[in-house]
Amino acid sequence: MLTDQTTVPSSSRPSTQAHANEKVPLPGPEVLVKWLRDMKLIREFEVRAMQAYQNKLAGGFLHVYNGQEAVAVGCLAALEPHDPVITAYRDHGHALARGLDPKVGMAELFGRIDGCAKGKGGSMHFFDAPNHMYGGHGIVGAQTPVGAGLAFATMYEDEVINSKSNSRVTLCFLGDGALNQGAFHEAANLAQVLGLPVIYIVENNRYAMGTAIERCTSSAGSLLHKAVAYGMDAIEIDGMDITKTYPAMKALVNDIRANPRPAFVDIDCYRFKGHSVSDPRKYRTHEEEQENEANDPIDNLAKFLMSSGVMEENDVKTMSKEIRTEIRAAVKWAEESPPPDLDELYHDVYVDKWGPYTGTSLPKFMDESSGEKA
Amino acid sequence: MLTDQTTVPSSSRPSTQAHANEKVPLPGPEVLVKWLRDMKLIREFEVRAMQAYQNKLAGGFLHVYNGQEAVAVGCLAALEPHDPVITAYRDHGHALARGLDPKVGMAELFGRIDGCAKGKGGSMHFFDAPNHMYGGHGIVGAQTPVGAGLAFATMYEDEVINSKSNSRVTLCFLGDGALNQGAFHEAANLAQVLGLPVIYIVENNRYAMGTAIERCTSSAGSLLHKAVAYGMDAIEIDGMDITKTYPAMKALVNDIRANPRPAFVDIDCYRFKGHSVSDPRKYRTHEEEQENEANDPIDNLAKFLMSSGVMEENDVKTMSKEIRTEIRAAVKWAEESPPPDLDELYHDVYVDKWGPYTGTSLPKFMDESSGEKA
Amino acid sequence: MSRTIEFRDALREAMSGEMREDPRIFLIGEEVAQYDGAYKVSRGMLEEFGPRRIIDTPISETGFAGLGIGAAMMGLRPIVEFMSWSFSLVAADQILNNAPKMLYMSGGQFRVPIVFRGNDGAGGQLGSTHSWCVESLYANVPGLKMVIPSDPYDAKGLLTAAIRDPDPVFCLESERMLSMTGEVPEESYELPIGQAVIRREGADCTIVSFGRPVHFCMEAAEELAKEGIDCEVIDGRSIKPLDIDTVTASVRKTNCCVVVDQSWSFASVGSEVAAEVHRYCFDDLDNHVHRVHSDDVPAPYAHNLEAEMLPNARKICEAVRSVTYNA
Amino acid sequence: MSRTIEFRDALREAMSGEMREDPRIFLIGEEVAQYDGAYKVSRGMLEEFGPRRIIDTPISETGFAGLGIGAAMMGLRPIVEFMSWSFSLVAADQILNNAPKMLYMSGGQFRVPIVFRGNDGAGGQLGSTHSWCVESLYANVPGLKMVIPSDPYDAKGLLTAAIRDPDPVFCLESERMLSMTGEVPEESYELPIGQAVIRREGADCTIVSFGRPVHFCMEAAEELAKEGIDCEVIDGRSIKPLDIDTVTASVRKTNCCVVVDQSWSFASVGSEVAAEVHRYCFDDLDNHVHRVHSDDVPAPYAHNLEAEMLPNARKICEAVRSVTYNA
Ligand SMILES: Cc1ncc(C[n+]2csc(CCOP(=O)(O)OP(=O)(O)O)c2C)c(N)n1
Ligand SMILES: Cc1ncc(C[n+]2csc(CCOP(=O)(O)OP(=O)(O)O)c2C)c(N)n1
Ligand SMILES: [Mg+2]
Ligand SMILES: [Mg+2]
Repeated sequence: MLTDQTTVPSSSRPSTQAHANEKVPLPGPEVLVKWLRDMKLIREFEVRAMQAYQNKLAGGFLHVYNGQEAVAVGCLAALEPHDPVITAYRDHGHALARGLDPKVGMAELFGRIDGCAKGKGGSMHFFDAPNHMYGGHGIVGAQTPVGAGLAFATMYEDEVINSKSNSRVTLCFLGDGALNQGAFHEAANLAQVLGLPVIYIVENNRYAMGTAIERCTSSAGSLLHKAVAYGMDAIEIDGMDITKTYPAMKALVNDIRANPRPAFVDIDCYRFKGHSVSDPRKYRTHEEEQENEANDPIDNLAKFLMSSGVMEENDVKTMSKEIRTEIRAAVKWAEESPPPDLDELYHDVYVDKWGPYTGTSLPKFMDESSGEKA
Repeated sequence: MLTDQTTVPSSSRPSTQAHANEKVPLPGPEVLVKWLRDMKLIREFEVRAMQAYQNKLAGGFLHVYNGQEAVAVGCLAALEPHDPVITAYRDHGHALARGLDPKVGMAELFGRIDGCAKGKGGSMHFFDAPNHMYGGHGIVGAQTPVGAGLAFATMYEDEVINSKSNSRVTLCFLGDGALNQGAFHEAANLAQVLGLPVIYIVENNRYAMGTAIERCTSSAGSLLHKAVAYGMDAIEIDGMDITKTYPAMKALVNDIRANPRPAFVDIDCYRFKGHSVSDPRKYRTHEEEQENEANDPIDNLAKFLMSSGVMEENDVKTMSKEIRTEIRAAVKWAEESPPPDLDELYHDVYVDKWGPYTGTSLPKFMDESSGEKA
Repeated sequence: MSRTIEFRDALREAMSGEMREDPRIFLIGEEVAQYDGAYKVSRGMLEEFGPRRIIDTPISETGFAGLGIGAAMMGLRPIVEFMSWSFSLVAADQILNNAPKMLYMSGGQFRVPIVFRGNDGAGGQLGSTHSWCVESLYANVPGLKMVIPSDPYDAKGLLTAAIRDPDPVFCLESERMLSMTGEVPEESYELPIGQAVIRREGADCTIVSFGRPVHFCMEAAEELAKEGIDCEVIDGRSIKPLDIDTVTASVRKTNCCVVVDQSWSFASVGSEVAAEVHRYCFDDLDNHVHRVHSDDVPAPYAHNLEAEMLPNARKICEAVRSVTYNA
Repeated sequence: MSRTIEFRDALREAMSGEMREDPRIFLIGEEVAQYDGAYKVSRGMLEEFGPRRIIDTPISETGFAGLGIGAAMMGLRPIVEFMSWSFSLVAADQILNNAPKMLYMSGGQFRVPIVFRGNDGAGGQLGSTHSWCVESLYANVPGLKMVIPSDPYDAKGLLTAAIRDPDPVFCLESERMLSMTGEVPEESYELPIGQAVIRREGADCTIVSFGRPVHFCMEAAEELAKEGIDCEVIDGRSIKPLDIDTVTASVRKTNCCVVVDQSWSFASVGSEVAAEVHRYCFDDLDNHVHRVHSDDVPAPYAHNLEAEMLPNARKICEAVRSVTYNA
């Protein structure tokens, strides 16, 4: 008769693992130092963002990235500047790692006109076209088909329009909880059927809001089976030690760029803070949190750099100071940025100005020259 | 570096197979003869339905089951009468095998008041409460979460309300194309997380409309990986030879009844006719069709019964004649059944009568005693 | 005996009260059990009813909405919580195609006595994906009923009625009102689905609204009273069926009507009310029905833009002044 | 040079014509390539444009609608075919949350120039799951545009405009009209989105409709002419933006208005038109605007029930007689 054990050994892991890595060396010291700086900057940005949130400078939901910084920094370091990136609502880290100016991000959190989305998007919806950052998406899983579309477009532009060979790789980040949205499965199958160069990176921080992954995501021991279901290449990566994250991601990105097809990454990490600022975290023990906080990706890299003599303790302190100053300046700059003009309500609904809806007449398209459209 | 081969050998099949069967014997000759009768009845029902459709007696879409009869008859033979069954729009075979009176089914196709849904459902929406047949669903994949709900209810009634142990197993049929709807994946994960006694039976007839399975459904060699992704037990079953279909299904149903949990079946079959009556079938060769028609599940069982001396060629002929007479009578009966009274429009919208919408007043709830509701 | 409790507690009392009486009722949704509900609506229910009846789910709205529908077809009485109605769009096919049509498609064989409930409307700078008012989107569909309580008393009474109803009922709550307090009887009671209530009597202008904006209408009415405009404020309580009779009776008295609907204007509950009031009261009206809606734009994040987009007392006052101008 | 072709051919000419001019345009959907389209709308396009631009998909509406949106954000111009709009409900989040709001949420950074198209409305005894009129459901949402051609000429002109438009456009076609023939110019042309057309001039009553029911209105107008009632028939062509000005100008002349909308009545395009006509023409109207809709029930399968449920010339005549009765 059938039994779970005989069928799917709960320890089983598809044979994917072994072949994962072309050995990619770590980059030179200056790059490693920049990574440390990038991670510290994300951390500091969000610490200040949480303060601002408490002080009602920012509103809505605030989901911070503390503990997962090595994922965004390590993965995006494996990209070329023109590679598209898309993620969910826990997006500050990705946007900053991708090159968003912290003060512009802070202004977005404050709902100011100088924000990366003119204050219209907010924390969950960071968009940054110049850095090929395609959001910032609030609906769980909804970015995964869109991510397939970004990859489709890179391939289509290169191969169909410019008839050269594919040059870009798309990274689509999602949470472990998003694996339970149908959208992801439709996207994964489509990506495989169409052979799209998109890497689905599951930031497996072990919780979907208050629900531990074991309680909501069934799988035969390994999440990699979710990809094997589509015949998709899949690997596991350590997301808490960027010296492991980067080489594995870089090898994968190189491979996908050379042989366009989708891939799946189960990247192990931990969310230090609550799901959002309002989360009391009753669903996990203090011990568990301390244990994981002891494995802070920022400290890990700092220790590595000091032990390998690249930095002195003092250099790290100085770096922290500089960053604190930079972010404090960003907060000040954001506070001084004005809120959007009320007229902004009616811009960007459509490419042409729309509205306003006055309650006594339907909205209409308006000329930018303020008169109604001919 | 990663390559498809190294990662997921295209021939790979999860270790599920081996352990599939408690050896279930075939039932006695009278049951086998009944199976033959049931399959022939389904075939004859649909042959006449197609004629009626050409003669405009039936409308809408007509999806026939020719070639897949052993699946419905073989799988449902493994059930107890009170086990719930649900399927997609290619549903005549399931409904009839479950016990629906052919003349009532025919009346539904003709849109008559004596139909199993009062003529309101049509071919795609066969419902039959007395036989625990929960439809007949037109939206691809949409029945799969509902199927999980049926299993949830059986378990909840038995265990929570009546505090006895679970007694029922739910069968939820779907097409191979439905594997690409997110709904199925959400349902599968939920069923596994909640341990629901539902068996998802993929009627793998190798085509979704005009699209061959290789063109639209990616998987690492075997569809069973779709289930392994959820740690779900999964087996492959031959759906063209009922003497193989039944024992395998019966063993699985027994196991699931004893140890409530979901399971997945990839059942191999072939759709002899087009997707619907209007399909020219340009997407496959005549040779392919002939080859498969040579493996007709009805002939297979007839041959088996004759070779094993249970039936003579003449018995089979007689049976066919009887069935032809029965179905001809069903057509006549259905033709004589009146179309629904126009007042039926406003029944079953809500439990209380609703409407009519007269264009000069909003619909309202009405008393069955025809006046408006107090 | 009644006492003052929060809106969220009133919702819980409705669910817990009915669950004690009827073992067929269960609650399913994201974070409803161990987390006590993302907004603490189900606080304590896991302890009382246990994990078989208070069920946490994966983030699979299509999955658990459909599961609820199947369970309801078998005679159970599921309460399905959407953390927000904004997340119900991924389950649109199940809630709009299956739940409200199963009875009809099956020729009356399978009832779907299910409640879908959760937060509807702007929650406060949640941005465009998280601020849906689904009433105008979903109320178009026959086979479903829709209630939208505006205070704790109605929350308990309407949700109780929804749970006891044999048809699918959508219950639209508001994150912004969950902490609002009010007098609520301890014992259970039902408010009939499809019946509006007059919140304030008045002679000069009828203001019709649903859910949270009812409070803006009351504010506006106070303001306008000072100007000598005496408003009658009607809380629809239900959107489908719509109690048009209570509205038209009032309009025949006041000869003026303003409808306040927090959803977008186009093909909305507000346009329905306006169209129907004109139909029934064409000869009674001194002026066309005026409408107040959210601006016809996606919900912005910025505090000032969101505030400007939503209906408020100021906009309602302007509409009432305008509709009563030459009355 | 224009000649007589079918509605489906007109749709294909719009797509093929634009695809020849603009390599960024591609067509994606179920059975659009090798099968020539479930309804043969894309017949021959695979041969002309090849499998990189005419793309068959799995049955994954959320997947390929979302894929189209991502591609559009990168500057491509996808045409996404839904075999039927009835199957778009499973993709509701992508088409209502992502496509129409991306430009706004990104503060103007990412345009989504995409066309979603497919069959809308009753196809003929397809039953409740397959007979959706989505116009009233979806038109509520800002950020999208919606066109609904009623003949081959409009089909080519409106779809061409939709493909060239920088915003998301929903194009609602009708299976029942695909074989309808009409005069269509060979060269490509655009019909402006948001502009209605007067199909028949008349002095006594304005009839406004959209899509297939426009033909029932014309029938009714002929019938009514015999009775001496001279109807002006307006084909909206677009639902969003709605060309209310053409309608109100006509009503100021006729002083009577009937709106014919094939979708359900509640919170519908019909209620929007009625509400707006009352707003702008309150003093011109001799009677309240009458509405003709599908009955407020799920679409039944039985031939006689479906025929009774849908709008038709008989119902339109009754409405016009009633609205003009004491005019
Ligand atoms: C469709 C949908 N359902 C529910 C939510 C509410 N919600 C927001 S985040 C979240 C948990 C997501 O967990 P995970 O995917 O693991 O991402 P993480 O928060 O851990 O980064 C939920 C349930 C939503 N935004 N969208
Ligand atoms: C969501 C949705 N998309 C598309 C359709 C149209 N459609 C009906 S059946 C079908 C093919 C289904 O193939 P499969 O699941 O293999 O079932 P089979 O027809 O082979 O029994 C399609 C695309 C639909 N009914 N629902
Ligand atoms: Mg997580
Ligand atoms: Mg198939």
